[in-house]
Amino acid sequence: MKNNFVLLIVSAFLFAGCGQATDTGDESQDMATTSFADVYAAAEKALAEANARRNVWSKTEEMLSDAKTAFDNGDDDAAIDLATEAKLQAELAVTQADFEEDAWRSRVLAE
Amino acid sequence: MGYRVIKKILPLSIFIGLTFAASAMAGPEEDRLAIVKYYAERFPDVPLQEFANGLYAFDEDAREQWIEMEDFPPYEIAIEDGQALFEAPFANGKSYADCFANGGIGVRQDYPYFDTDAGEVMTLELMINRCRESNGEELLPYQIGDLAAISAYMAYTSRGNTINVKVPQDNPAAVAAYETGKQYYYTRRGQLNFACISCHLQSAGLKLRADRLSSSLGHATHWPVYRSKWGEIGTLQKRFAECNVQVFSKPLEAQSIEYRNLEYFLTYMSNGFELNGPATRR
Amino acid sequence: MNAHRRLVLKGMFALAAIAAWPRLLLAARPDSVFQETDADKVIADLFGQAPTDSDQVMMKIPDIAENGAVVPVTIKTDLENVESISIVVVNNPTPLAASFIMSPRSVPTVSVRIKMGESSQVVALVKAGGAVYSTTKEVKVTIGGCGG
Amino acid sequence: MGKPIKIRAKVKGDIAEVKALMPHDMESGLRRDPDTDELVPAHYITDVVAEHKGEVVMTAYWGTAVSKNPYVSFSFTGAAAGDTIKMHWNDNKGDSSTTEAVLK
Repeated sequence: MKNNFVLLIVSAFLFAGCGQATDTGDESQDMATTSFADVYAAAEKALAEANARRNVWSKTEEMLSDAKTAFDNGDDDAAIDLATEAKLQAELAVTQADFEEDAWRSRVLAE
Repeated sequence: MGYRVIKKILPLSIFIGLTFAASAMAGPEEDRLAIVKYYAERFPDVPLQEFANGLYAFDEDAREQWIEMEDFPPYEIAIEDGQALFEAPFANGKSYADCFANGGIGVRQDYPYFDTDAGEVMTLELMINRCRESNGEELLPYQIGDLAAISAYMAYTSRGNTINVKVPQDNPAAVAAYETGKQYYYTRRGQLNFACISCHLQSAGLKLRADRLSSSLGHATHWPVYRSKWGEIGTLQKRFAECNVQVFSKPLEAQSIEYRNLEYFLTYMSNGFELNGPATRR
Repeated sequence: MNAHRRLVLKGMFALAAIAAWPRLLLAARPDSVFQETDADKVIADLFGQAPTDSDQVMMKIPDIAENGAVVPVTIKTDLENVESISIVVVNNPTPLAASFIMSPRSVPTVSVRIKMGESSQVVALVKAGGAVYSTTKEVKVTIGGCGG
Repeated sequence: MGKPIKIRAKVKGDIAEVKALMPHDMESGLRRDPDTDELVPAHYITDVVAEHKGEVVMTAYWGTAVSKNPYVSFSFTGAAAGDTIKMHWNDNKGDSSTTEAVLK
């Protein structure tokens, strides 16, 4: 469980660092059929959940607002890319909060 | 884009291990003693009260610079401003002295405390604003400025007093608030997946890039603080927010229930220490 | 009421003090040298002569500055007839940080806290008996003091 | 009017050691406002003068590289406890401050 979570976090970073990777393979087909509005709405939903859990990563909201700006400027690819990342971050934050619900206890210092 | 830079730091967050045995059920005093013991064993050459001086307990070069700052510290301006603000009467003729025990002089060691009627933890900064509110004055921002200056003056009048935060064991709500604060302290959060303990317990005394990390023990003794980085005096909860940002976690609101509970736990861990605020930090 | 009157009185004293201030001295600040961006030129313009390295100029400054915004410096000298003590931070945008003009009654020691934008050599310069002496130290800065 | 200077002055023998803290922003002109991202105009103390018994005992000329809320310490001879020291600064915007303190 612990290792899975770390992997999840690592993969998130890899994903965040390789935005261009979404241009190839299966994901590009997904992208083509996904509208910005859908991704944006999903990201907002995930973000609301993370906010409710009081665990939002600090760049997620900025990323989502950058997505909106990119969309308004007509840069749909960047907009979808950013909104997807924001959604993933928000989901990871929720996963992190879920995981930490019990995990923190294992770290408590005891005599 | 700025938010991609932090990938480089990630391995560290994984690298800092989860090394401590589980015992989340112990009471506040057991928790405190466990932390005291941990530091005493890990830093046998550091006298206990020295942990109140944060990173300067571990770093000789930084300590020398800090001592030079403390020789004529910039927070003296805040103490003076704070005293003037503290003593100035409200529009209704009353003053802060009417809101606090002992006229507000030398009382910081008793904060935060659990208010049984309200069912919440009350911090000194919160009570400063509650005092204003009950006297028909506008609320002040919690992180910097006038409220931090008033807090600095009140801390100054409390120097040398022993921190004495109480978690009444016969009050389940108080114990629960303490436990929630403790949970926050041990919970990993943010994009870097750090808990408070990642830096200030597990890595205390070590360097994170160029920064020497301070210890959990004695962390609540010296607030508010004039940080050179801020160029002004700020409250403990300003630092909480900054710590959150440093691990890429969105900060909570100052004086939110979570931060108050965190301050309750953290200050309890400093019980027995002498207050030495305000202080300067890098 | 009382406090207010005290404040007014204080203000009056302050005004009187300003009026009585010796204006002459203020005209002597080397304004153009403070704008100069090249450290060698700063020293040349300030003194019109090259400094001599001297262990009689003592400078206490950290090897690693905790924060470039606040770097404590103390300069002392055993030299006699000291006219001035100056601090030059070579890599700062404008290297001349401060010049202290000594009086016949001065003990030649000064402390001040300075800003350093990045790691740099810091030069302490003492003008004494018409000649210029210096000592130089390298200071590492991890948090710069100019931007943030 | 700038804020008063905080002065601490002690006499040992006939030497006075003076330490002073001057509340002042000391804006270098290179700092950007975090909200607007615009450069904050330079605003800094340009000169400091200390006077004892009608004589100037120290003059400091400063640039933008002196830290916020400047601290300075200096010493002079011919002092006795109970004497008055007067300190004064001017800044680049024409603001100034004068404070007197008693040597201890």
